[in-house]
Amino acid sequence: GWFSSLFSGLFGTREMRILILGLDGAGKTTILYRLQVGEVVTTIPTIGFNVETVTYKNLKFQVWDLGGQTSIRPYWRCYYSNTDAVIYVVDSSDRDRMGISKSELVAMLEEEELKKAILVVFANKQDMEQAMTPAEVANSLGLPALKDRKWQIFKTSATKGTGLDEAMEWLVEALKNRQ
Amino acid sequence: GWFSSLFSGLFGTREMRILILGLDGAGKTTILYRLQVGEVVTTIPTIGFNVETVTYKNLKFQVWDLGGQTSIRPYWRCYYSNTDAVIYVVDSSDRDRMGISKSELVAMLEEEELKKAILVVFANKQDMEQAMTPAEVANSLGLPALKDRKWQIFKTSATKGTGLDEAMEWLVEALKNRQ
Amino acid sequence: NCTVEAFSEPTEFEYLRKVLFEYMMGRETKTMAKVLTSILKFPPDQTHQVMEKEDTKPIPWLR
Amino acid sequence: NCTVEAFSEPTEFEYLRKVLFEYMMGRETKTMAKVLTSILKFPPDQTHQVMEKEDTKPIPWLR
Ligand SMILES: Nc1nc2c(ncn2[C@@H]2O[C@H](COP(=O)(O)OP(=O)(O)OP(=O)(O)O)[C@@H](O)[C@H]2O)c(=O)[nH]1
Ligand SMILES: Nc1nc2c(ncn2[C@@H]2O[C@H](COP(=O)(O)OP(=O)(O)OP(=O)(O)O)[C@@H](O)[C@H]2O)c(=O)[nH]1
Ligand SMILES: [Mg+2]
Ligand SMILES: [Mg+2]
Repeated sequence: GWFSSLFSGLFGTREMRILILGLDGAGKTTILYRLQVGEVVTTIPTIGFNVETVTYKNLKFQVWDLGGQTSIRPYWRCYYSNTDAVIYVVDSSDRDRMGISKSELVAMLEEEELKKAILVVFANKQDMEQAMTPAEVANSLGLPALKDRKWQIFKTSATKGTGLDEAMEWLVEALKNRQ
Repeated sequence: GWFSSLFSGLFGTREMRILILGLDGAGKTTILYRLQVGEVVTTIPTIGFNVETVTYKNLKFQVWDLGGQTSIRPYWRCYYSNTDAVIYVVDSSDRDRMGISKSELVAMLEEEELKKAILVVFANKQDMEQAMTPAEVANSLGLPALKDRKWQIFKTSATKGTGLDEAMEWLVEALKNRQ
Repeated sequence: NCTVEAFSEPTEFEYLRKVLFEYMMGRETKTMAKVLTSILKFPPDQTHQVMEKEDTKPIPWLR
Repeated sequence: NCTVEAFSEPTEFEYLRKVLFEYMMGRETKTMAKVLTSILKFPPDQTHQVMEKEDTKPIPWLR
């Protein structure tokens, strides 16, 4: 809103809006609190959302983690407006639902309100044996075919805490270099 | 609220709050608009409420007509606070549901928030052949047994427009003479 | 396949919609808040918080 | 006897409750308003009125 713009104008910081999306159980809430407090928290399925302020490299983010269950996924779109970036989380070991994950991603990227949003895909749960590689995940999601979209994929393990820093660093740079 | 009190203090009028209650189809909405615009309007079952300002004998009433269907009757109680009077409407020809009408009335009168509310019962639909007399209705509803309650019953026909004036005149006097 | 009886009938759903609309338009919000928290069976502490919040709202004419 | 499928599952009901609570507490009301009007399938004109109303709301810090 104009208030956060005013705020940024006055104080030199700009609060960016980031959405964490992905199917239920992908690890979104785990990631949110990893980013915010640096710890693994015990999660329950998110029926609704969590929203937290995360500070990273002097940038302030308002990070929304939306519940991913089938019946509430249709409401993701209500949150799209003014979004700077989407963190799309995939359970890399959940081969069966990679197709569903792709359709949700595709539908999301078609939305006008997200036209300028940067996309970071977290190929999460890399600690699991049957995990697909980031390249496999990227292909399954059809990322290479994306047009007019700044995107990148990272392998992460939210529980082990690996890969998140690299991903966030890329995102911060991408946000800084926008326009 | 305190604002209407302030208003009344400043301008010498006091807006009274009246609820019109009763089973579905009793004629509540018909009565509300009879009182407000003096005409019979075509009604549909009220899913929700109608609220109108009615002026009568220089008194201003905020009149709430609440839907009476079974599934939404439990929410009547959410509207009780600060109520000066209840107009309880009965379809006098609906002998089968007189018992249900009584239980709803009894439950309502037990509520603390309505302790001081004046009760006017409209034995409505008197134009119908099979209509019970006001005395019969009063007995069916158990009115004679009421304790600590200012009440009166009137025979009305909302569609013909009979009886409403007498009832409202009594109510206005009762409200004036309170305390 | 009907798996929930959140509302016993369509009437209740329509009622909810009507009351929420009035609430969102800022009309009689305190009364509407009571109805909404009842229909949706808010737990007591949340109902309490909501009603407290209603009491701190500025009066309609000055809003 | 289940006569309506207003919500396809309990999750949706709980979701509604959560979002309405946030709305009533005055948090992120514009986003919450979008969700509420979607879940309850408000007709377009009512949705429009609600969103217009949101735009005229004073900003949170001055409320
Ligand atoms: N092995 C492993 N488990 C993880 C990882 N990230 C999350 N989990 C676990 O996956 C389960 C689901 O995680 P959540 O963060 O609740 O999933 P979510 O995406 O928020 O799910 P919804 O809220 O239902 O949309 C939890 O048991 C997490 O501990 C990971 O990197 N590796
Ligand atoms: N014959 C006759 N019909 C009446 C009278 N009053 C109302 N009706 C009719 O009864 C029907 C129901 O009237 P409403 O005013 O809609 O009833 P209500 O009490 O508001 O019902 P809900 O909104 O469902 O709670 C309508 O067809 C009215 O025209 C009356 O005095 N005599
Ligand atoms: Mg979650
Ligand atoms: Mg009616």
